[in-house]
Amino acid sequence: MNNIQNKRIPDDEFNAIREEVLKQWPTGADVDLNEAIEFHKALPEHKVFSKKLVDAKNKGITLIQPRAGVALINAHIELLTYLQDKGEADLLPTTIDSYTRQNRYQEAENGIRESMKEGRSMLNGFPAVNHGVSGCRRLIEALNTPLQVRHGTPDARLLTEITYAGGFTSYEGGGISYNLPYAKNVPMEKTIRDWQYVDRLTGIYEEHGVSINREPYGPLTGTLVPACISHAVAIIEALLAAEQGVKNITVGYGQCGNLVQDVAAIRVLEELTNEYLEKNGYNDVCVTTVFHQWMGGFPADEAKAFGVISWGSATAALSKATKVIVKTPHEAAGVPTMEANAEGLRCTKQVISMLADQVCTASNLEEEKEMIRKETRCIVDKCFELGEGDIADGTVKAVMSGVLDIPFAPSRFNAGKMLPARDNDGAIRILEMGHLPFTEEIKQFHRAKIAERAKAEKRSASFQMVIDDVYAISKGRLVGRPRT
Amino acid sequence: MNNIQNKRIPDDEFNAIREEVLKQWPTGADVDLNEAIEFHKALPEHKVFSKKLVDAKNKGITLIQPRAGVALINAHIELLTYLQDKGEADLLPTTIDSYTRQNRYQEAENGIRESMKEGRSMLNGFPAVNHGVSGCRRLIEALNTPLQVRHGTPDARLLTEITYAGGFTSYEGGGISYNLPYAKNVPMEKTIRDWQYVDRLTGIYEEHGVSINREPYGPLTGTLVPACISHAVAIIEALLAAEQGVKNITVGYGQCGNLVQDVAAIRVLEELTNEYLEKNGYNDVCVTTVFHQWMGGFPADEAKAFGVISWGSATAALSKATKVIVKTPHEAAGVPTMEANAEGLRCTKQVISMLADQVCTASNLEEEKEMIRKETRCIVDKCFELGEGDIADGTVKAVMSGVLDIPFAPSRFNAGKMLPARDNDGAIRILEMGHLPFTEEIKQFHRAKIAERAKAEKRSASFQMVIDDVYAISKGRLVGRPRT
Amino acid sequence: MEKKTLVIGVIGADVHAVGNQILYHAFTDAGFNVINLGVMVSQEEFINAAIETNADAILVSSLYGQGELDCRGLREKCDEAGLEGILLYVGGNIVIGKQDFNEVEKRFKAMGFDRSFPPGTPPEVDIDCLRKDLHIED
Amino acid sequence: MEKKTLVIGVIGADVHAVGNQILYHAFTDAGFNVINLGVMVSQEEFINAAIETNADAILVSSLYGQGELDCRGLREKCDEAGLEGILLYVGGNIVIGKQDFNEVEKRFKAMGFDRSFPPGTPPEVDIDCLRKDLHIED
Ligand code: B12
Ligand code: B12
Repeated sequence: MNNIQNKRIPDDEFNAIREEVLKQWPTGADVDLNEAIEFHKALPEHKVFSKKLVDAKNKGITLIQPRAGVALINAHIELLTYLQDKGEADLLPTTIDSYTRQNRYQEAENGIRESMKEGRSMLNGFPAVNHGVSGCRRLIEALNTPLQVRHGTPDARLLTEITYAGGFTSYEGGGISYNLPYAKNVPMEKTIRDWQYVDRLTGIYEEHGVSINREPYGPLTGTLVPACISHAVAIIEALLAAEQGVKNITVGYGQCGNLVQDVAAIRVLEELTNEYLEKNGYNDVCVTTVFHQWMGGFPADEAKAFGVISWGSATAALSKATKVIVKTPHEAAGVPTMEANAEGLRCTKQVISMLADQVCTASNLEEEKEMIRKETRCIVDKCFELGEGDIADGTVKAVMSGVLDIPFAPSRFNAGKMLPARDNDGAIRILEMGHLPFTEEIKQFHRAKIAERAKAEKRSASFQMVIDDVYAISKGRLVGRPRT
Repeated sequence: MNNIQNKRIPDDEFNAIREEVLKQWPTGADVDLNEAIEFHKALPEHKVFSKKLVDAKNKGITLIQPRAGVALINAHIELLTYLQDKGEADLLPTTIDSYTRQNRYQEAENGIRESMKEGRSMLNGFPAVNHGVSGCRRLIEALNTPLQVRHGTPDARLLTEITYAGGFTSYEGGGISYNLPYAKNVPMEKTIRDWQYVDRLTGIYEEHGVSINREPYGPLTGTLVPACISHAVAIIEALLAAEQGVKNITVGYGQCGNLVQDVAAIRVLEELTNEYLEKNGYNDVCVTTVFHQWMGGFPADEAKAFGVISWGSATAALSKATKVIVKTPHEAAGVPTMEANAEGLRCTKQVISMLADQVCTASNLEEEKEMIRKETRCIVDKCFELGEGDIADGTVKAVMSGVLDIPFAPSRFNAGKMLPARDNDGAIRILEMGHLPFTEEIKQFHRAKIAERAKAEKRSASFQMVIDDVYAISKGRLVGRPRT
Repeated sequence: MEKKTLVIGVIGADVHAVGNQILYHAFTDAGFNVINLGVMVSQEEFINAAIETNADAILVSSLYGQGELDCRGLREKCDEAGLEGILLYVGGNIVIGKQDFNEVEKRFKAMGFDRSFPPGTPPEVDIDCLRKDLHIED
Repeated sequence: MEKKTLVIGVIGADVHAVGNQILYHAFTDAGFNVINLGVMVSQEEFINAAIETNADAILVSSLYGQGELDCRGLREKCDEAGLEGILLYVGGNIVIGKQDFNEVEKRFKAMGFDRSFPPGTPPEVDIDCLRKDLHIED
């Protein structure tokens, strides 16, 4: 059975599902759509994510945003206030805990209780469903900065209902990006359908004059993901969202570390997303970009971590991304203290501001852009082809056949046949093509790049190269050279 | 009287001065040139600065070096050992205290005594003259990394004698760069002559098979110094050194903050230094480069300081400088603890290594290089002209007439007529030409660049712009935009 | 000599797959027989796999911070299932935030783990400990 | 109202000229009569200039870390020279290293400085204090 389609969910169908969704946990009963829309309309402009993004896009500046979430409401408010005031954050998150992400609300409840008992957060995020609409509103009221929900939830329908009604004005995730990197056993049809619900709900708010920002999750597994893969996912999720009526979309990409490749990636990401949206008849979507500082393993040393954070900031500024998601000097160790989190932000702010007036124009930039364009088009067009014109259906088939293949993804539905590795300049290339639908020209390009590195390192290309690259940044390098 | 010439000091004249110099402080009596040469020859390769630099140059890598110095020998050894082992420093310094720099050895002695009494360093550096040859040797013996003397001393003759005999293998400074930014009342003839002595002594070691590295001090006042000014100084000091027999020279430049300008500057610096050396018949000098992380005012916040440090590291790596001098997160506050110093180093190491395999090829790089070439040639050639072919004599006249003019220099011999300011992309340009011997074309270029910024900021170009630029980085920006 | 059998996996609702895949590779290379349960593994799955394969050790990974909740009771359940004394390791980022690891180690020791490993421990270290605890000669 | 006169300069063997030039500019702009002695100023030079110009305050800068040694005895010398009670400020990076500024302030208070200013104090703050201490109305 594979009867999924990229079609707007009809109202009656949506309402029927909605009734079930709101019953998944008692707090669902408090969601009142009309009242929520009024609440959003009454929000001052500086608390609205989409407005701040559009403004930044127009001014050509890069906003900064942390990740953060703890179990209890007061502690979470304290944390976010600190990041806003002492971290100079332009945008705020609310990271959701891992039980909520798996819809294990009972365990989340348990975590809340344990956290109260132990006097420290025993959850790795904010259990928004358990805290309910009124809990969320307390956050919105306490802060002077727009808030976004950041998570990793395959079935996020109830979470969306509650956080939207709670006043959040931006929402991360998507049917591919919050499945393959974040789940093990969830079929693609299911997450695409559940995320169509999220997008449709966003569309309903939009139709009532409340523009909530939606952000497909760019970095996927954060581990050596080639731009063409995450770009394909971002574009597809943008198309799926637009079909449900979403009008404000931020597409994302996780830093690879090679400056030219990263700048090329962000520029092409915005360009191609617009191109595919328009080609498919979605002409009134505002597209912005988000650059994620290095998402793979970090060095344990904090001074070195600052180096990694800064290089991500520099690249974000030079790529002119609309916003950058910031790491902290505690990254390798664990969830950061609020002080460490604010340090990552301030370090980022300094670099971003120093580079605000500079542009990157490398001689091979156009070449790199063209390569990412071609690769991404190969994948997205193949997805359309597999779905006989329907991108939802095509995506399910593409994942199944390894046309869309995410390195190191935990999902058993992911092919895992493609293997990435860095080339001799540190750009991420593809060592093992798997079933990527590339032209012979593209394949040759990748093989040549990897061969060049293998030659320089006097070894043959193998999985050992991939392992060395996985560890490299945490050990202080970009390219995982053979140990000597 | 202006009878200085760029001519090798004759042996008898040198020896006569030498006798006087060694009498300036009792520790001078312990200097024995022949014994010192034997000591140097017995040093293992990994303790020799010039060898490590040549090796790095051949490999195309960038070495990292801190600044550090405290009053007492044991504490200084502890400090340097920490920077070597925990800071991963490739090269080590010994920063000399400010009394010694002014030849006030009695006050330095006093500072040593006070430091012992208070149990903390009351001097801002290591008083090498007072500690004498044996004190220096204790450092060389204790460490496994080459050591350099870093200071800011107009008359450094005794300091050189003692530290060379003490086993130091590299020496910073020069007759212009250690006068104008570091003194108030010392005539240029005097420092050029005193530094000819230093260079001649270096030449004598060289003739005996001991190659000591000499490094003209690149950043000058560290405050908005245009590349053409510091390049002219570096080239002239390289020529003066080469005439006295120096064969291993590192020319330096302080980061301005605009990536393209900084990369252009380092590349042109090496190229032009070689060009002028060869044109003047010095064909066997090995030239390497040093990039100084931002030398002006730093942000007080440590996280922001890490951002500034990292951006300097990134630029150093992309410019392929042979070494980079590292700042610390304590920069704005005071002399760093050894921990903070090591943090700056590790942060730098991470960024340098991540970028080791990348190159910068901006579209306007060649343009920027050509501009720096032209400007620098205007100045250096004018110096030759003023000296009727003699660069020593010409330099004295050039300073007097404002042809060589260093912004914010404390010396009363410095013209101080030239005013630098940033353009709209953050590159350092010239707002007030003073008596710089530029062609009309170059002047036009600068005026246009400044006018572009003035227009963008809706204000006219004035000293206020310079002040805003002086503060900018410490306040989290590169360009000092008008406060709003 | 006979190969020793290890059961490895990432406990709870944790999906961090990279370290797990690399550990599988490293332990296999080092000559162990490795049963890899992947991510999102429950205590029951660990125990059943260990019984079925007659394993010598269970190596629990937890990266996402909620490991302290997820690991409670595992030793007791092992005992109940007849796996008395089986070697139990835990590693990764096993608690939330940057905590003093001596303290953390004590808490996990009290929960019955023979050894716990701080963030970023390289596979060589794990393998050395396994060799020692399982009395494997070189 | 008559302009108040300030003597400013950088004490000791210190050559940090940038802040000094900017302070000169800022104090002049703010309506003071400023005698700028530049860098490398001895205690005697400060005192002589203050006597000659009948100054209302001496503002000592020290950036290079050795200020604590350089400033010792300045108040006493002022008293001896007949400048009893003259307003004495010190600012910049007046000690070596990052130290608790409350402690530092106490040490300089004990040395007779009316106020001391931590690293990076903006001129606006200095000017406010001067206005207050010299009883200047807006
Ligand atoms: C990549 C990454 C992700 C990817 C994972 C992709 C995937 N599916 O695999 C994505 C982006 C999806 C992700 C998601 C999340 N992550 Co994450 N993630 C990381 C990151 C950056 C690197 C992990 C990694 O791959 N390292 C490389 C591998 C090779 O090393 P390793 O995993 O540490 O494993 C090695 C050793 O630890 C050891 N080891 C591991 N297990 C065991 C067991 C034994 C017995 C032994 C002996 C040794 C051992 O050997 C391994 C091989 O060398 C880390 C931080 C870091 N380390 O820099 C954070 C980190 C683990 N993540 C964290 C968190 C909180 C999350 C999220 C909850 C929040 C979020 N950001 O969305 C979700 C969790 C989702 C879920 N339900 O699990 C936290 C955990 C916090 C804590 N413990 O206090 C970390 C530490 C980041 C942080 N500082 O906040 N993450
Ligand atoms: C530029 C600079 C230099 C330049 C100076 C060029 C020149 N001739 O002017 C160079 C490179 C030559 C240099 C040399 C040295 N420097 Co220096 N330098 C700096 C740096 C980076 C910036 C200083 C600056 O210009 N700031 C901008 C101006 C506008 O601000 P400011 O000077 O702080 O002044 C403002 C305020 O402090 C205040 N203020 C100042 N004085 C007073 C007085 C009163 C009464 C009041 C109310 C206010 C006030 O108002 C000013 C205007 O806003 C600082 C560190 C930093 N701040 O980031 C180190 C720093 C001052 N230098 C330092 C040192 C040690 C040295 C050297 C000894 C060592 C070396 N590196 O070679 C030599 C000293 C030589 C000597 N004999 O003096 C240390 C001092 C350490 C300490 N106190 O513990 C610092 C703090 C760096 C560090 N962390 O190690 N330096």
